[in-house]
Amino acid sequence: MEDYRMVLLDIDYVTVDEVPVIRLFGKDKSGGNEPIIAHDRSFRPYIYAIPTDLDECLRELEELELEKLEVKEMRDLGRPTEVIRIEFRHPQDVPKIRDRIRDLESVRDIREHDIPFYRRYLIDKSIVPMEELEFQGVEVDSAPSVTTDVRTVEVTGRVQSTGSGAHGLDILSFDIEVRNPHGMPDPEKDEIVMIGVAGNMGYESVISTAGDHLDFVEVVEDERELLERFAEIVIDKKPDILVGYNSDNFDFPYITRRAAILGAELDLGWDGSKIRTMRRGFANATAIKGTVHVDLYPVMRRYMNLDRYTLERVYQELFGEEKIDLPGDRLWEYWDRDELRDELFRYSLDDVVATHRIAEKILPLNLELTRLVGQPLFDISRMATGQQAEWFLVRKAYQYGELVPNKPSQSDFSSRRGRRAVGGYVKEPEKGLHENIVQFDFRSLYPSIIISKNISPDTLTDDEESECYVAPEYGYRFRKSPRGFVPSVIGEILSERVRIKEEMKGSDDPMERKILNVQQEALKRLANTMYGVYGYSRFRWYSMECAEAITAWGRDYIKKTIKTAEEFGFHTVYADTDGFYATYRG
Amino acid sequence: MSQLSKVEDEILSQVKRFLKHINSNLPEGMELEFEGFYRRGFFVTKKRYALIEDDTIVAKGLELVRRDWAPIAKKTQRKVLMAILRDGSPEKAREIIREVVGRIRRGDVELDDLVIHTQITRDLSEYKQIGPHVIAAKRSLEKGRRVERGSIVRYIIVKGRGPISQRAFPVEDAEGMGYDPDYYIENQVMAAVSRIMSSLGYSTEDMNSLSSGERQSSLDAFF
Amino acid sequence: MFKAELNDPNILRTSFDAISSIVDEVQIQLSAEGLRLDALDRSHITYVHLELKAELFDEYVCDEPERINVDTEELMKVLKRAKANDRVILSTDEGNLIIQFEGEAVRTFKIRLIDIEYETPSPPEIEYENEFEVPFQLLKDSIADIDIFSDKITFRVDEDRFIASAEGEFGDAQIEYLHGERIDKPARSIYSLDKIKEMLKADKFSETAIINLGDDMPLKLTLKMASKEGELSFLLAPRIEAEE
Amino acid sequence: MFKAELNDPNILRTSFDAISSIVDEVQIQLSAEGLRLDALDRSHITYVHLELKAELFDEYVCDEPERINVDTEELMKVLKRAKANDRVILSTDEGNLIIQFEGEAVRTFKIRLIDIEYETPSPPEIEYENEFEVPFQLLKDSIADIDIFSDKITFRVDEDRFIASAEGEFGDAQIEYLHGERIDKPARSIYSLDKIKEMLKADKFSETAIINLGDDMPLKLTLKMASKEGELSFLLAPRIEAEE
Amino acid sequence: MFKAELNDPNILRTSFDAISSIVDEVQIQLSAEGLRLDALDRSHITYVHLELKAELFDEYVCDEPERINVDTEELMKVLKRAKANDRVILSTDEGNLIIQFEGEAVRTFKIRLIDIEYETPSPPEIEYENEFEVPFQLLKDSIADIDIFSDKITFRVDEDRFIASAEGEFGDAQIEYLHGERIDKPARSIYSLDKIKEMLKADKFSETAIINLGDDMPLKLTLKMASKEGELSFLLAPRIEAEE
Ligand SMILES: [Mg+2]
Ligand SMILES: [Mg+2]
Repeated sequence: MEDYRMVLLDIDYVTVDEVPVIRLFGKDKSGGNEPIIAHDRSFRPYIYAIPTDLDECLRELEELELEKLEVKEMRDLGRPTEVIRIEFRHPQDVPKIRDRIRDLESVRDIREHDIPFYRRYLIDKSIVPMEELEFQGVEVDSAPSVTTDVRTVEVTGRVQSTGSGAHGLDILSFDIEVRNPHGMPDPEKDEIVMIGVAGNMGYESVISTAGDHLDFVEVVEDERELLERFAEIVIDKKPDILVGYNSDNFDFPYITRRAAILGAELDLGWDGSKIRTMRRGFANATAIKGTVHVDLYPVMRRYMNLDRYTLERVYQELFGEEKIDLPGDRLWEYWDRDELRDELFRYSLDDVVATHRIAEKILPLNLELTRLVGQPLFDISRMATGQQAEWFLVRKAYQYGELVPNKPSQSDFSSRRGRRAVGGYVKEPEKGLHENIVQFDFRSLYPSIIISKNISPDTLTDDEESECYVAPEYGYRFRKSPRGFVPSVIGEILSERVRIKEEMKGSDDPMERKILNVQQEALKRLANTMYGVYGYSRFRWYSMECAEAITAWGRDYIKKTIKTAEEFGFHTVYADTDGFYATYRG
Repeated sequence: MSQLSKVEDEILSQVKRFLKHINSNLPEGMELEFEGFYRRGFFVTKKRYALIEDDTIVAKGLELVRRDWAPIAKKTQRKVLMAILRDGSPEKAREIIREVVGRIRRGDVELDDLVIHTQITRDLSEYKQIGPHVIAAKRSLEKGRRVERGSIVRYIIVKGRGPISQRAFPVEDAEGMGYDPDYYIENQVMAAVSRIMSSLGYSTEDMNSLSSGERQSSLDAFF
Repeated sequence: MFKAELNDPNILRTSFDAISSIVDEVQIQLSAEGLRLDALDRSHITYVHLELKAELFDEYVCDEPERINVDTEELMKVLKRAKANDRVILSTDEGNLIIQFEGEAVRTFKIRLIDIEYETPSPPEIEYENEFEVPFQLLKDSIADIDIFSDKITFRVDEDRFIASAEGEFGDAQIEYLHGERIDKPARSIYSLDKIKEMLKADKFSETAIINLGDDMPLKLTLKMASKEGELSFLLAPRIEAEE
Repeated sequence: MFKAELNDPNILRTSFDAISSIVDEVQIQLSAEGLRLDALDRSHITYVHLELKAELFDEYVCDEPERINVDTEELMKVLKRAKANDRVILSTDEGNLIIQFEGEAVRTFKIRLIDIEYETPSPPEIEYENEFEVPFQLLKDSIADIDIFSDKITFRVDEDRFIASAEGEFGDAQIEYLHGERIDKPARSIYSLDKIKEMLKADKFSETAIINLGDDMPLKLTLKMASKEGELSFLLAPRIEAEE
Repeated sequence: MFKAELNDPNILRTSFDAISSIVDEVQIQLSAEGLRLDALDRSHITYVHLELKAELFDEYVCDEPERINVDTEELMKVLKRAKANDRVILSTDEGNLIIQFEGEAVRTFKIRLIDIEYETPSPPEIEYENEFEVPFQLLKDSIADIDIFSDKITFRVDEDRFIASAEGEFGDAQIEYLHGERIDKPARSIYSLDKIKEMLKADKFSETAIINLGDDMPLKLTLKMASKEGELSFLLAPRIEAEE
């Protein structure tokens, strides 16, 4: 029995002897940066049933031979509710049995039945990826397929967070170049001629079958060896984060297919597993066990507002300089002509160096969101902001003892989509030249409306007797007390942000200030996302009434403020949602 | 200057009074903040405006900087904005435009003020869209100058018939060639200032008369 | 206290239709003698003067002079709501111009007055050597004729004829009218077509327009009510041709 | 088998002009008694009811009840093609509503019926304490008057007057009409101007509108044909003001 | 030297209204016999022929044949400026077509002639087996009827009836007219609705249209002046349905 510490990089589960085993992939950053896979066999999946008749429900559930039943007191949209916590033996049992449970006469509804097992673990244990964990465990022999430098530990005690965030993570970027003389690259016939790799681990190289006169080129015999050398580098370096640009939809699927054709082994996972590409909606997602693969392309689409998202365009926007560009449809000519090939090598290296620079700039915020939302970086980097906000609320609901609403049904989703809340107030600007202009802005208008008016689905009421805040224009009523779930959560976020900003002011350490600044930036993004979620059609806490009330109050506040400003001699010449410009007329 | 400060002080103290009043009535956590004081400004539409703070111009959505503008366009725009925002005189802005247009028409502008700079970011043979900078770069190559990816091409548009692209010449070769007044007036100077002027109530026709050299008089001369 | 009543709202409507396309805001001076307005457009190209005498109104009370600043666009929106047989009543209260139409129903509109510093322009002192009258409709037709080829119009007057003309890229247009008046000195000047269109919206004010013209001088257009109780006039700055 | 003939197509046109701006699709119930329609707009703000009795038609045959679902926009396109002297004949076949206009030529239009599940809304049960009549055109004029300043309208009725009013940023408008009816309890409510405009497209149905009004209650507007053979009515939900 | 005078400008206007929506530029042949024009639209779907005999004009002089090429859009702009009682005078000078309207004022317009190579199209030789007459207005109404459901129109003629019809996604339309003429061989063909709309702008030329129709053959539409002094005719290529 030993104490272990490691930064949690990734998480999944496997089945061993019919038992689900949570696997925690991490590195001992305090020690020698050793990779560790920790196994936790103590966790079981569960869902909640809301009974119409508690005793009858317990009786009916007994007959289903479930692992364990437990009556709990929870809240459903604020209302105290007795629920039955139903534990299963294995995560795969949940989808098989939940419909039978839902259909029982004595069951009104089931909840939290579609939360992936590994996410459930992170939520219930209150641990978050990219933070340091500590636990007691016993080191065991690794399975034969596990790479030799990885230690396997069986968790025996409680897994908890030390509260220390990870810094100085190892990042490696990669990019492939394909020789495709006939249109779009086709992995069935167009070979990969180069793979570039670069990172903050003192490594910048292009692996290829040619170019031995160039000092940054590592020459290999053929394409198969090229692929195996790339795999070797990843396994050997074991970066915490492997980044590509459009690598989910292009580089990794292409590599995988070429490797299959050539018979090359690409067992990049810590456990010896292969690269695995999954469908996620309309996109792909490529996972490597233990190494977090981040595709920067979707991250940049979310982060920036540009006309195009080519690597060149993004790089120019971030760093204000141009990088080397070659026409994609004619790269093969550069490869085929000796006098042009060196330029292709420089271009390939430039691609991975640029990708790495982008990663260094943009990943800190994503790491901070990872810690806040509490889901793996692999997932966070592929989530829309609304999804991030939703998983944040799921985590908070667990802490508050609040049942998580189900996702909308298909018909609910369809009917919701047609509706849109009216936006903020805009006063079209007065044309012409104005003198002595003052600019006023509300600080966090919408979040503070949610908090001060207690806008939440659980506080929304038809009860005329309750003491309520009543929304302008629509007349929706929100109980003044108790504090609603979402207002409470937003209040926490804003308070935490204020605390961090105070801490920044009091710190003399530039590195600490930088870290704190990223933290407050992440909180700001989360808070800004939070007020819009009521209007997202797929959102579990969707409420058109709440969304409409927020903007209605927003319009009301700014209009009243403009009117009051007139009394003080300020004439508004232009207003937009949460701010206005006014001239002083005495 | 002291008169200006006095006005500003009065306004800022009224701002303080107003904010104190309004914030005392807002819910906790909500706050109306003072974001800035500007001597002058104009708004075109939402998200499109220009303001001046001391001698610094704050502009949004007005396309104030485009990399393919010649110095004469940038300078004229800057002067126009200053006339409007610092001096408070749209009329002075019109005079600036009229004066610049007149100098361009008379051939009275130095070549340095007419040079357009553009960076070449790929092989010349790979450009699908053959813009003026590509034509000028090719002409430079033909003269034996080195032009490669990353090079800055400096060219002017000369007089003549045909598309603008075909009249792009490297500035090194343009000595003695006459520049095209219509191009520099319409595509450079007027393009740089017309949106600003229209936001102040000047119509397209007013701007056309400025660029044509024909002048719409005002009644001021008759008062 | 100000109150003015009128059986025919058209006079107000036709006047302000022209005025609102020239200026966004006007100051109207109310006095015992009547209602008066002088305004200069933003670019100082067009000047407009309106005078409606107290005698024009069926009932007129103005026991102390008053100046009100009105948004012309808002005013026009209200005046357009008048019906043919409505009686219109104008008055003011603290902060509003009140317009009431009495017909089948009583319809009351309040237009917010604008609180601005307003310096009333004085009309420029211009001596003209000639003056002639043309049918208003002929003037409107000439503008529409020239509009198909050009955005500027040349006005000429000689001893016999008033001529409006223009030359464009695709064609030319010319309108000749025998004015039958004494013209001592021929004159010629060029004007913006759009600016003249704005002035000519006042087509119910009078059936004829009095024109004063001089070489490269502002155009003066005057509309007088047959009853002499109202006058609407405009000055339009010329366009000066470039030196070649 | 269903067949209905009418000498005057205007009744159909004016009814469906209003209905089509409120709902995209309607179910029309055809029976021996006549033609009936109840519909609720998508946002559940406006309810519309139409009844055209068999007696209204010159010839009417409906030997078994039928429900047809029609796209109102397509129906309006056809009805707009009627000429003043056309005789209009309505019938159905498998999958179509057939409209025929007989005049100088015979013009036949077939509109595809819609195959949807349609739950006919029931009118809400509302008790009103007062009812009064106003000229339809006055109502239309009031809407246009208020439109220049506001997007909502306040209706009030007291023992003497019906008042429509609004206050906007740039001005106010108010229309007063002496209704000459007995009103037991004054009432006041606010409505969306756009929604009322939709209802008032039915201006050839009747020269007067019957209004039921209650404090913060839906507006009920009823148009009855002089012959009693048809009725078109609307319910419009009020806008609720926030407590200050 | 060419000069033509006409008391009624409407003939010119209605002719060129149709022509200008079909072709951008036309060549007009001026000769002692009169004015003639043949044009084929850019996509070679519609052919138009206009003939205005010298006798149509009150005064007509053309002492040597001349061909002028005119932009139809510019010509229409000028013709639209004619007033009901204007006398219109056409002439040419070096580079311009001159149109003068004499009324209360003399209004002179010069339209720049176009300097282009122009090959006058010859009308295709087509034999038709049948011919019938329909009121022009009925044709226009049919187009508007079919427009609500379709962008193509089927014309059929049999021994008794002329039928215009179309089937669309949302409905069908059919117009039947008893023509009362001898038809030897029934015919059917489909045409583009937009193209027919262009032709039917010439609605003041004649009250009736003569139609020649054949199976999948071009539609021939002829408008003859009652006085026989002018003729405007069109040929429209059919739409050929794909083999099923
Ligand atoms: Mg790539
Ligand atoms: Mg690349």
